Amino acid sequence: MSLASSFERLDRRWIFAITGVLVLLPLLWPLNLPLEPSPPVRAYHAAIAALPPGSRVLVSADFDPASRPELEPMARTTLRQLFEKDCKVVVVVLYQGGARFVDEIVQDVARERRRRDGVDYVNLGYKAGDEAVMVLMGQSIPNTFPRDHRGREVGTLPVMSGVQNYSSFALLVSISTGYPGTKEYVQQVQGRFHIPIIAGVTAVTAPTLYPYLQTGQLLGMLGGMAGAAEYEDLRYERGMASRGMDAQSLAHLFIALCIVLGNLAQWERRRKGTP
Amino acid sequence: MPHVEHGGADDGRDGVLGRAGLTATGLLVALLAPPAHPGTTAMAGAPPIVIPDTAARAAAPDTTGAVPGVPAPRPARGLVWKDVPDDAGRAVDLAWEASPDEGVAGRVDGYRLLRSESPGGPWTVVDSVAAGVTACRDESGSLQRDVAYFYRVDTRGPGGVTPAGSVTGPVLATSQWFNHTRWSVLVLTMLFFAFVLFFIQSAQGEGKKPFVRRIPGIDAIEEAIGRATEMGRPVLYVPGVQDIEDMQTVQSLIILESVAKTTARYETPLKVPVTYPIPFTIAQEMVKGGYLHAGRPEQYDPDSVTFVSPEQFAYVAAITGVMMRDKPAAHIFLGAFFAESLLLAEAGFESGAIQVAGTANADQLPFFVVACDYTLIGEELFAASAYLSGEPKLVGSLKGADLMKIAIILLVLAGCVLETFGQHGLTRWLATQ
Amino acid sequence: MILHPSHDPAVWVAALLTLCIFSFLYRDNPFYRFAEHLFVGVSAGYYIVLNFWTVLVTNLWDPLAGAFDGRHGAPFAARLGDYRGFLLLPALLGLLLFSRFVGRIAWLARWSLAVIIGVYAGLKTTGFAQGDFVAQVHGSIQPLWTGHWGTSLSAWVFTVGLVCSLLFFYFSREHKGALGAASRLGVFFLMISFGAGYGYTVMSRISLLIGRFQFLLYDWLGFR
Amino acid sequence: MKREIPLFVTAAVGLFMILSFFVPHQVVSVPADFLQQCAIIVVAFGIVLGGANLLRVNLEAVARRESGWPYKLVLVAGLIVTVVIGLVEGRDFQATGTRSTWIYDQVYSSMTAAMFALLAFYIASAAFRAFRIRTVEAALLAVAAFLVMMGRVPLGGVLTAGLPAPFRVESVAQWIMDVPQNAANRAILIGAALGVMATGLRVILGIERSYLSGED
Repeated sequence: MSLASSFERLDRRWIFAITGVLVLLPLLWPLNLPLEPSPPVRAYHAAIAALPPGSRVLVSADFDPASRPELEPMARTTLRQLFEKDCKVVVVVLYQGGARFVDEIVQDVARERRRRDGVDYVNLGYKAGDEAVMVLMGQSIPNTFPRDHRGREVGTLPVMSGVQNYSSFALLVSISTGYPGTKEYVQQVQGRFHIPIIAGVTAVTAPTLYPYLQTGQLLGMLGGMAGAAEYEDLRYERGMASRGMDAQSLAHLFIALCIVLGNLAQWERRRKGTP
Repeated sequence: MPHVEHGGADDGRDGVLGRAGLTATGLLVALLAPPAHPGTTAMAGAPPIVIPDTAARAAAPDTTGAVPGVPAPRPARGLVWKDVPDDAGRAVDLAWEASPDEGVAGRVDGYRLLRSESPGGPWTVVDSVAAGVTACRDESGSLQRDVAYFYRVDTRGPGGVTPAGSVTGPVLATSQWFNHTRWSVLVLTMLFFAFVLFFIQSAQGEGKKPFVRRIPGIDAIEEAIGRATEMGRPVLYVPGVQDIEDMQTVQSLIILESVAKTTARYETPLKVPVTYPIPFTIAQEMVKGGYLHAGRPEQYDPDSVTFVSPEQFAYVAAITGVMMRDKPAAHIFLGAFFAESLLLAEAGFESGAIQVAGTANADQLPFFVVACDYTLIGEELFAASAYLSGEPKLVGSLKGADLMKIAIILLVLAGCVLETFGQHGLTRWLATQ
Repeated sequence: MILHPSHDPAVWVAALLTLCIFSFLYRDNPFYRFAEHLFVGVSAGYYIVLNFWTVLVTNLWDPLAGAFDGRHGAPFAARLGDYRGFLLLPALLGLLLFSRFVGRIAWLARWSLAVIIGVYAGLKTTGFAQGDFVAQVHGSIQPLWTGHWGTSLSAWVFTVGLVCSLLFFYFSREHKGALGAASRLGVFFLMISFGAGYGYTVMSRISLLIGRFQFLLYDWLGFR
Repeated sequence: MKREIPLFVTAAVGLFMILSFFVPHQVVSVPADFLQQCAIIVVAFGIVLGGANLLRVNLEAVARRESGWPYKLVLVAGLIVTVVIGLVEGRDFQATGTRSTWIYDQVYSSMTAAMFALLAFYIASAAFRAFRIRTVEAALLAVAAFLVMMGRVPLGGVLTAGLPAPFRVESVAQWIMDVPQNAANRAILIGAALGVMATGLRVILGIERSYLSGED
């Protein structure tokens, strides 16, 4: 039996095992490969950097723990950059199952940057209804979210004073994993209320958002863990995303190898005339 | 239960129906009555009527709390207003000329915009902006439609606050009946709808099945059911992971009826696990209907459609369970899919079944394409029901979409040529807000 | 390598449940099935609680209670965003959904269904019309000569790719002759796009695994 | 009656929502806003209905001692415990330190993340098997996947660092994403949008009424 045909018959659990090991090892012993921020990432960073200090920013964090490794570093770095610019940050969550998790991230970064809940930032929490909520926020955010994540009336919070709808904000940051997410914000909000939007998304959704990036419907975008790592690099941080990128490199190399080996196996079989 | 002040019901904010409120009769009146001030829209762009401020106190700078020794800034001038177009009368745009002191460092901090219902006050601050900004939009919740307001801009600085020498008004925020930035959407949508309705009408008139090109993925569905029959194993049909509000789910449930008809004809068992309660009940009806149309109502098994869970991965786990225990010979995945697409397709591949998938979620198509035997790409999913049933209403809308695609291609090509020669009219018309 | 396993029982629960799920990679087994069923139950329960407190109480019960307590104006004096007594309508529609459980009046649920479907069909139709249809057509219009060879070539490739891929979705004629050639070229573009999509997604998927491993290594085993 | 009224309601509501996209006037925008508020609330009721349905199906299975019923008991217990704790803990059930938070963090999040992580293994095994170059189409699929995958990680950049900038793998990957990928994706988007709009129109006009099927 040749090498190639033994590949052909390979139990796929071997592939599972190799994948696991290749991801595990660089987490234990990092390689520190260099990063080069791509234009959409630079545009994302620049969109926040260009805000006048003290601007109000709406962050829609629409993800749950399932997309944590990609989106949590983005959310953290974004909040850090916003807080650094003294922005007033209002966070909303439209993705089921994300409210509690997002709150943890927001509180953690706020504590680290010494920002006061209700004064410098607020998490309005989760609201079901997808696009309908997005459009409702265009009428009135206090009416859509009468209370924040902790159950406080939003009218009593200093950070919410003067907040009406999207036009109260200088920028919308949509960090999303799927539906509802960035795509829906572009469809329902960017068009109707013309607020500039930047997005941090998983690597899966990123390709479908490229058209919006090209048309300017999105000003900047972080795609997947690489986007998050490049963003961290621009901010001179070395967070979870940067640390994960070595494992990414090896796993990518292995999967690319899988494509090549799979084809080798096939060619050999064909050469021998077996179908 | 503590009482909740829902959105400031008592703080004097006014809703969009004006002061009438939305009582049951009020709603009726508001719906039927003409706008309170017909024709005021025309005033929106008119030159501002500037009324000299009669209140003497407004003319002198207020130096309370000012830094001693720093003179109060000179006032801003020339405040003009414009009703914000394409809205429900909830906003006004204002612009003014900067204070001549802006050039002097440390003299001007910013501006404060005040509003009143009469030229003499009392004034309420509606917004404040930093120095350098000379325009703002008042869309505070207290702004009421079709009420005459007066605006004043104050210049703030370390030396005190200087009101403008005059006030601007009356200012009216009016609502409009059409959003002019959406002409292109209206025209193209109506054109498309007209195509669809026309073809539905004419397809129903002809009485014969109009031509639809062969779609290999759909032919494969019947082939797969046939193979399952030969092997004496069931067929698994997965209608996606979204609720009924997603049009792909609607589409998938329509296709399910045709699939059920075929399995009934072949006398092959069908398994349909469903995520949400509403599609679950509809799926039951569709399968029952399919068996009825095939003339085999007695074969319908009420347990063939099962409700699983709205949690996407819990749903996948249940389906992989069906794949392992019942070993269906054909897997049909049609509808809206997300990350679970690869789990389904790979687990399904391992079981050796023929797999046919289809979704309009472009980001999941790659996984179906590599792991399934046939994949319906995007619009093919919507074409499937027309292709399978040949019903005039479905084929009609397919033909309408086809004509629209030709129109789109011509539009894009024409647009590209115009852009190449520096003509931007079409592009501008297509831009929407 | 120094390990400091966590002393927090909560971390242990999370880690063991993670391993139960991973055991599926070997094959289906009782640990996996236990975790899977627990997961279905807990997630359904969590969604119910979440929707109860954040929507049914906050957006329905609170405003209704405020409307009828007699202290804050007439029950039906609604305004934009604050519909007071009118919220009885969605409450009724919501309750009608449960008529599904009572065979004889199950058809009442259709009324609620009719409202949901109407709202979402309307929103989706205009949302897609603007965002995916007009805006995409608008975005596809670009000058075919930019004064620079590289970008002009890209513009041509893009336009040809778009037109041919659209022709692939043309169903009214058999794909033969010129249409056949164009739609085959369209298929090539679609295949490149799927390949690219797959390659791009690998990162997402690996990221998820990295995240879990980071949890197991750093949080559970305390690897430093 | 049982079918006509819902059909009329769908048509009226659907057309009204379409109208509200074009008409900003309060006569349209306020009722449209109210309808969306209604949809949000009814959808929330639907989620509760789904939970009730799940409970019923599984309790029946336990009662009938169907195969695997002990697992279904785990499901039922998980559901009931989560709901009861969440309701007892009240509005602040998501505050730090509550039992609901514990369940969410340790049970729900860890299992969602683990389920999702299974995909990393599957994407490798699918790549090994699926990218067999048999036709031109398959070749394009495999090559595009290969290039984009390598272009997305620092390692790819390191391996092609010697080439001129436009030919480095990250530039090529970006070009694939921006041009051919974008073109085909846009065609899919436009086609699917037409499909959604046509289905929406048929639903609103009552030409498509399958969602109302069922006994009367």
